[in-house]
Amino acid sequence: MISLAHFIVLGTILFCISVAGIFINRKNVIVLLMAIELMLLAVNMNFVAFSRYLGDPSGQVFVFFILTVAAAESAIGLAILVVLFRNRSTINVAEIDSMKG
Amino acid sequence: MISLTDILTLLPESFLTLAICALLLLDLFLKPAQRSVTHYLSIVVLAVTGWLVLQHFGEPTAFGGMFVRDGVAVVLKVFVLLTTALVFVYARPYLRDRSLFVGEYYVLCLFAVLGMMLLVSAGSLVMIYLGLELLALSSYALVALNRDSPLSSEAAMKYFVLGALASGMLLYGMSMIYGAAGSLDLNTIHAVAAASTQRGLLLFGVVFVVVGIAFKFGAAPFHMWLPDVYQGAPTAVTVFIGSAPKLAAFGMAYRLLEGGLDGLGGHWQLMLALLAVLSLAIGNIAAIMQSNLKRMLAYSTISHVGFLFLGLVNGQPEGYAAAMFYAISYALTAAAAFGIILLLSRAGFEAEEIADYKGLSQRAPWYAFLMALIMFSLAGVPPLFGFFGKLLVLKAVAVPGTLWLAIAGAIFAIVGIYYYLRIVKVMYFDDPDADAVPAKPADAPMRAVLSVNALALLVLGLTWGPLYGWCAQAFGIR
Amino acid sequence: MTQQILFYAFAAVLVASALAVITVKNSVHAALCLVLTFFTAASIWILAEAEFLGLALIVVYVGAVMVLFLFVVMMLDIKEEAVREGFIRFLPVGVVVAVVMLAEMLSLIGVRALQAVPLPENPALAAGSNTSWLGKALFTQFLLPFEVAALILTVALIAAVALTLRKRSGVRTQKPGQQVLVQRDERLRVVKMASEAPSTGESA
Amino acid sequence: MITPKLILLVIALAPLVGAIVAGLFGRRVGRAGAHTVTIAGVAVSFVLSCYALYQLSTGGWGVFNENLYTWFEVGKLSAHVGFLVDRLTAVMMVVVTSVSLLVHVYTIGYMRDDPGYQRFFSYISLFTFSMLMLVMSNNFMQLFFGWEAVGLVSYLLIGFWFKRPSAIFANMKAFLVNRVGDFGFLLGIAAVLFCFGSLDYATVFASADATLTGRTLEIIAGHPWQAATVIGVLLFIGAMGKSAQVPLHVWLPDSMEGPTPISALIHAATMVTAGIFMVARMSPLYELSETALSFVLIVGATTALFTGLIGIVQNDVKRVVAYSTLSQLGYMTVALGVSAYSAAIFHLMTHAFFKALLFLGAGSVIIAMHHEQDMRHMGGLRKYMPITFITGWIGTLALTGFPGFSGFFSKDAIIEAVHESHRYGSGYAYLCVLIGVFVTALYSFRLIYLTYHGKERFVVEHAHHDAHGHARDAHHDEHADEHADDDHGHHEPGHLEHAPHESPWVVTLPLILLAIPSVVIGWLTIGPMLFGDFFAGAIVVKEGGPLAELAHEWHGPGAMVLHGLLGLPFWFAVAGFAVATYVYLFNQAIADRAAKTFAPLYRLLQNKYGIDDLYFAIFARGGLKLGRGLWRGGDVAVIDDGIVNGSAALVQRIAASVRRLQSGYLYHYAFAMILGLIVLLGGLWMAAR
Amino acid sequence: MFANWPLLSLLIWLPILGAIPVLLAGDRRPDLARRVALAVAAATFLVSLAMLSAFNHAIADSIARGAADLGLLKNMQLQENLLWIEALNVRYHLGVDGISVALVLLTTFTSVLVVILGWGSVEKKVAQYMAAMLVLEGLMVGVFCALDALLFYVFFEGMLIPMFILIGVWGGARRVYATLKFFIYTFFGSIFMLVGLLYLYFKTGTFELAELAKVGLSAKEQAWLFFAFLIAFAVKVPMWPVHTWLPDAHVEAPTGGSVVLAAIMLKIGGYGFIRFSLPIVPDASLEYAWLVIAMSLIAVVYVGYVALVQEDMKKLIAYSSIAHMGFVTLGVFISLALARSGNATGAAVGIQGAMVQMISHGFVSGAMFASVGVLYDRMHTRMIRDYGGVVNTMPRFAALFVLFAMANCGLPGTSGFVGEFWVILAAFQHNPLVGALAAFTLIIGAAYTLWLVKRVIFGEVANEHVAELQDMNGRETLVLATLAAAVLLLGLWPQPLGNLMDAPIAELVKHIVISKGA
Repeated sequence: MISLAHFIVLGTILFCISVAGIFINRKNVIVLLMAIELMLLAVNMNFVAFSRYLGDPSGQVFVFFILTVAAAESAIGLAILVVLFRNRSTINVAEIDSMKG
Repeated sequence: MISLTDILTLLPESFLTLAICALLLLDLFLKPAQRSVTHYLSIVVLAVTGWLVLQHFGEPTAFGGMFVRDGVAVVLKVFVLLTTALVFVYARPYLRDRSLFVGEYYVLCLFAVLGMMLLVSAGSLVMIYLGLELLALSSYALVALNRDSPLSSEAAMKYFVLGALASGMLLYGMSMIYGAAGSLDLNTIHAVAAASTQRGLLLFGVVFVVVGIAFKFGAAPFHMWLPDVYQGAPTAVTVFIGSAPKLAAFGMAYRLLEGGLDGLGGHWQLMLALLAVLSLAIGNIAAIMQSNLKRMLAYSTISHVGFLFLGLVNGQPEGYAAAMFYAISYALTAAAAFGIILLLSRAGFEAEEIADYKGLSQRAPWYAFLMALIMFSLAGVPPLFGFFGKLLVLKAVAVPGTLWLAIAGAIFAIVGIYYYLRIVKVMYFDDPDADAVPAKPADAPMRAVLSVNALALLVLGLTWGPLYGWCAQAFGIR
Repeated sequence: MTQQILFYAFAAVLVASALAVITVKNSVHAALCLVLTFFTAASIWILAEAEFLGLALIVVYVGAVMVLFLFVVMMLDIKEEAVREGFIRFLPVGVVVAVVMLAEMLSLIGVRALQAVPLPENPALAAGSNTSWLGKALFTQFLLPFEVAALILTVALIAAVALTLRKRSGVRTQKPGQQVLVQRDERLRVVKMASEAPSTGESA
Repeated sequence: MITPKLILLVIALAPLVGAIVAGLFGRRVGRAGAHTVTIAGVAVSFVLSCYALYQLSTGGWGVFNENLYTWFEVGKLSAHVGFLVDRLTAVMMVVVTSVSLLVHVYTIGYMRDDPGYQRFFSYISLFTFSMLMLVMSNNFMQLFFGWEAVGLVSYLLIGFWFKRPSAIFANMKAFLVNRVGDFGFLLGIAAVLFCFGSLDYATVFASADATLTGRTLEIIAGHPWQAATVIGVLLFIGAMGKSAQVPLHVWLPDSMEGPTPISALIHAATMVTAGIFMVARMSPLYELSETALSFVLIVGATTALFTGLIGIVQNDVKRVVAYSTLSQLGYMTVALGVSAYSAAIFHLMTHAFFKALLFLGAGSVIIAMHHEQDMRHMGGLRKYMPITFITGWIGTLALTGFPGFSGFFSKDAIIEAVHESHRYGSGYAYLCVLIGVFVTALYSFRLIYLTYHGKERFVVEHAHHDAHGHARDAHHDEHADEHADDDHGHHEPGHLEHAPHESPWVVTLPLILLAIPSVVIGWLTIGPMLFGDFFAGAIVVKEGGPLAELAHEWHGPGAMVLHGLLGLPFWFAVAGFAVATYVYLFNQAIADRAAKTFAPLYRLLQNKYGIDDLYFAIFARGGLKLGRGLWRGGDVAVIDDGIVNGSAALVQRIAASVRRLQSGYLYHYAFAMILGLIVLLGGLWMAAR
Repeated sequence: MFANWPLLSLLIWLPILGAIPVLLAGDRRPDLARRVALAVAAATFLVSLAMLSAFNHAIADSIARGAADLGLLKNMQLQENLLWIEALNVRYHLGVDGISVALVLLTTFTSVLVVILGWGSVEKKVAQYMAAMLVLEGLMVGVFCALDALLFYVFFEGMLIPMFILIGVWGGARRVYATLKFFIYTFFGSIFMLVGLLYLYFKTGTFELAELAKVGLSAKEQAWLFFAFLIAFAVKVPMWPVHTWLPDAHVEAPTGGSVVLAAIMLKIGGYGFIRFSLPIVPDASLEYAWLVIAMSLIAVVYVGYVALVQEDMKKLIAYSSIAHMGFVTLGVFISLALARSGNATGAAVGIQGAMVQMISHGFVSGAMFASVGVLYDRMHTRMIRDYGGVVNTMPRFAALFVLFAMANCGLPGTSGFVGEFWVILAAFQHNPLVGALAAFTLIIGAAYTLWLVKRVIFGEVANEHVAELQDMNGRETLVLATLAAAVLLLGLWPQPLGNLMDAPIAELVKHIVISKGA
């Protein structure tokens, strides 16, 4: 049988992979955004599992909203990225440090 | 099921939504020269919304508990709207000078306001998330609004990535809480949290929720976005994201921590205490070294968040009331502070370096005086408004058990006073540079409103009783 | 049993592709790996009888969002060598952080306790299907969030347009409307010029 | 209604009125106005003082003890301003006002052309007032009040010629050294208050026996000291300052920087005797402590001898007199130390007259010598200024105790009293006072010879001025004043612009008037004052004391004179006289040879035993060094640079490093967030376990 | 006739609101601004005189509304008791007893003189200067009248703002360092007091001083509170070792600022000890009295030596201020010890001495700083070595300066003597050694003061600048002569002042005898 734990552990692993991704990617913003997508996937995994476990639809509804918002977020994020690229001709995070201290 | 009362209860938000859509459409047909119509209409919209908020139509809750309209929500909304109106007044000359005077600014701000209103009224995790995202997405866009500025887009990118990361963490926490409580409804969660003996999952979720809250506030170590965003964003946007969202963040924290997770007070209070001390330390210490005023104010924000957290740490109605009072006082003061920067800036001159303020008292004595009031208020010197915020939060922790927090707050207040005084020093004690940009004749409404705003810091300092009474009442104290 | 095998298979692919997302050098490859991740995740959800979300994930994410990602990646044309610098250096840190976090999280969640609980009967069956089960909730209990989600999409729309749509002032393009409206007087201007008078010293 | 109170008030206030008028309205009333009003004030005081003394002596009045107004009152404790006037006080009042009056008159001549004329009169009248307040006080607070007030005026007067560096150094020194004494004095008063709970003489004296007997104070834990001793010694430290007893004597010679009239009035006749008066006044307390009295005795004896010795090697005419004053004050103190309080007062009185006479005479000489004070440039003045010369001799005879002169009676009484005493230290004291007699005679006659006799050791350069040209000279004298000490005047030392001549009558009249009591006062008053019960009630002596024993052998002044001719002191004086006469009148080379032979001793005396230098090194330079050390080391280095600015710098340094954390790199920001999350999770994990 | 007027509010708000017309007069019309300021200050002084007259005849609590049992503060008169912040039960509660009256009078009196002094010495931004002075005056009066701890704190801290500006704008070369140091030092001190007060609020639910004095506190609580108060007031006094802001602030402040700082502001520290430390935490105060006494003695001796070597006149006087204020703290804490050992009279003597010392120091140090200001206005230097022989060219000034110097070294007949005398007497009763160390001021105080006088006033004319000095003008003479009169009057007849303060001090002594351990 697949237990709740399977999903939760899977979600946790995904979460940690995404964190590690944020960590080791020091250049490319897009990969950072992808890592965040992974994190959201982990969250969604949890919600689906709990929803299923609890027999309550609201968890899955939440996932629905998360997907919606994530799409909107991506749109804005990528728009920002485009603007940034236009201004700086790079999206290399290591080169974007004009504000610090 | 939806009923008319649900709609009535949401009347302010509904009105605001419709008004935004109307403005969005109207703006399309306006020539750039007629943009003031959008400006004034936006302010009218805010005013009407505010009026509607105060009317208390409908029921305390709507949509099956999704939406809560209690005293806290009303107070926060009123001040969100008020602050935003101030922001609009302050921002106009700045926007006009920089060809940023576009309808999108108003629409996005108003969407953010809507998000804040929903956030502070949220009765469910879903609503918190959506309100937060409405606010956040609008803010990201606003920061990047000046498309030709490398700094703006850099700030927006940082804000966005970190914001997304933070909401990912928040969501993760929410999923855990959902799993433990079996519901997204905050009341249910409250009941479960209070009763449950198996708190493992809940506690686990709390950590992530606290992180989410801390990010929204900009509490250390989740504060890193804040200085860059404050500095990089156009000042007209900084004034917005630097003021009203703190109220919303308080609302969010209150809903989540008090409304949902009260039963776990002991745990999140300790976390907030740590974050508070860290924020106080980092905010105050890092601010000392800044030469950019906006950045300095950003660090000062971090330290103020530390103070605000002291109120939350208390975990009692008095503490929440103090924190809310603090948030209100901070929002008003920050709006005025950035307002001064806006007032003095002009096309090609941002007035955001501290050195730009040299000898301001000789060039523009009245503005210098107002700025001095603001700085003393931020520093927490009586009888200015800011002091009483500090007083109340310190009072909240000056009880056995958390006395160390009060002492820590006191110590960092001393460290902090230095950089506020530095502004006063620069304005009053230094002589202006020979090539200092003279203060321009500001537009009259802005000057008037800014004067009222800054003087209010003094007046409210002497008569803060009713305001605090209102806050206290919202939390059911007497 | 089949379910379990399938779950493990999908999970393995999921984790592997997720790892690939964060480790491959090429952004396009990363995006494609992400697509794979989403696919397997959708499969796992369907395995958990959350069919609607599984499909939505593929349709919304893979169909829209990931395409957007790919589009941007290609548009910005990022040089991959530069982007991967320092990867090895930070890998150990990343691994340590991830492992520490994983350990903390797993021990805090109390996996053991949860392992004992098998998933119950699918409640959606009572409502007919997962979709209608969700649909009912969405349009009754979650109507307000649903509306707010709509607003969020609006904001995203406005924001994306506001940020990326630009009328370039320096670019010369044809404006047919204005061309049509042109008047005779505007086409030709008669300029009267005074004759050169070298004697006037001022012009020199 | 003329009551004693009114009379006493007038006595005290008349000089004050004069002082205020001359001081504040000096320019308006003019020179004549200033001296008229002050002299009138002091004269009134003098006359009324005599009246008061008469009334008290004849029993017309009882002892007057009344408060005038409440100065301050706290709880049970109150401090008043009030008068206690008995015979002791009255004698002092007469002495003070009489000398003061004469000095006032003398000043008209001495300060004739000084620009600070009115100021000077104001000061000396103010001094008279202060001194009267001191002696008339009926409580310790007011005593201290007057004590300090006379110190202030002394300060102002020593520094009267404020342009002279030496003068303004001397006045500061005087004030500070006096302050050291006052330090003890104030503590003494505090101790009195502590023990008695009151500051009023009457209360304190009435219960002195009952309160102090057996009472101890533990100033240092574990060392109980007799309360009476503590009080006595502390109060006497005040007297040591004011009456210039060793080791607090160093200020008095320097105080000669002041104009001569005040040297006579303040630094010889009255103020310096305040300490003597005070101890006599406190006799009920002192009688309770043998230890304190022994202390007094030894200090007095030391002063009497060793300061006198210094007088021998001085060349400045005023300084010789000043050292003689020190020595005589030592005699008075010795008298106090052997419980012969009335002898001390008696000597105080006689000394006031003859010492004032000597000082004023010296002043007269100085005027004549155009403010030349060095005796080595004098000589043979007797033919130029006969009155000064004669009165000078009278004063000297009185000082050296020539039988019949006033000084004889008082000094002899003291020496006898010491002889009779069995107190610890009296043997040493007897030795000191005896040798002191010799020393006194030696320097006194040395002064007389060097000044008035022998060859003229000055040169008159421009003798074209007529005899009445003094006014113009005095005009020049102003300059001379400024440089008198460093010999950089507009003329060489010993070079005079015109011949010396006798001083005007306002100068000589006081000399004459002072010469009279210098001769006769002893004869007239020794009986009642020393051996009668004149001071009964005012001075308390336990079980008789040495004077009581002397009284048995006393058969009137005449007998005493005859007896004196056979006494040891007389022969000591004669020896001194003989040596002085031989050396300074006939064979001055011996003096120089002696100085060479006993060079170390001579230098020791010249250096005043090195005490001044020692003090300067320890207290002045050492104090400055200490202050600088505390300032630079403590305030600046440790507190300011270390703690205050140091913590500011520390914050700055932390700020700089915190700033570096904000690197601007997105991944660092994300890293911080994740780290925060991990820490919070870790904390929870720790808590959960 | 004034007893029913809200005199205290008037005293506080008249100068503060009076600053507005002064500001409106503007810096371009300095004379108008000066005149308006003088009028306001004079009016305030008149009101304070009215207060004095009303004080003697007033029926206590005549306009107090809802005044409860004031306990320790039952001598308070002319009370005004309004609710300020209802939710927190913070009250706008004013009232004066003899101690306050004396200090309020000192404040209003000094303020008039300071305004007059500002006539000549301030040239730039006159209106702002005068306005700052008036605001400062109002706030200082407020401190002395507040019976609610929070109200007290608001005034206490609010004062920093005008003073900060005064030193920073009109100060000398290192004004920025000095004023920042001043502000941060003082803020540092007071913020801990705030925490203490909030803790007390937690215990009692009120900020009423009278209530705080009644509440029982455990030894540990008292100790914490004691140190919170100590640090606040010690900085203000200032006591060694937290005194180093004062010399800098004084040196850099304009003359008027120095005068106010020395004459009034420092008193707030002493006042605080009497109003807060002693009544609220008597046991801890007693327990740690040795510490305060030691710090006071160090102030007297150590700081005395430091004063001796100063080369800057203002710095010297500033250090002497520290030494003199040492007597205030000494007197207060000695009294506590004496009171507990049953010596009520001694205790009263000590506190009276401390109070008189405060008032006297107000006159004397104010006068000293004003005198230095007179010189500074002419020579634009404060260095002692730049002077010498001033008496030759400024005899009137010199006379007054010597008088103030004498008062500074505690000569009987001047006000400087009275307080020191009582405190030394009390100290001796506590411990003769303490008395001896305190009495050391007789020597060291005289040393630094007279050495200053010697180097500045006496001697030959030191240089051509001194030779060109003009004696004081009428305005300066008026100010200094008034101060001189005050110094002498207080020295010769301090009893009226004593009468004024007798009752509250007796009450205080009665109160602190009772241990309040809970």
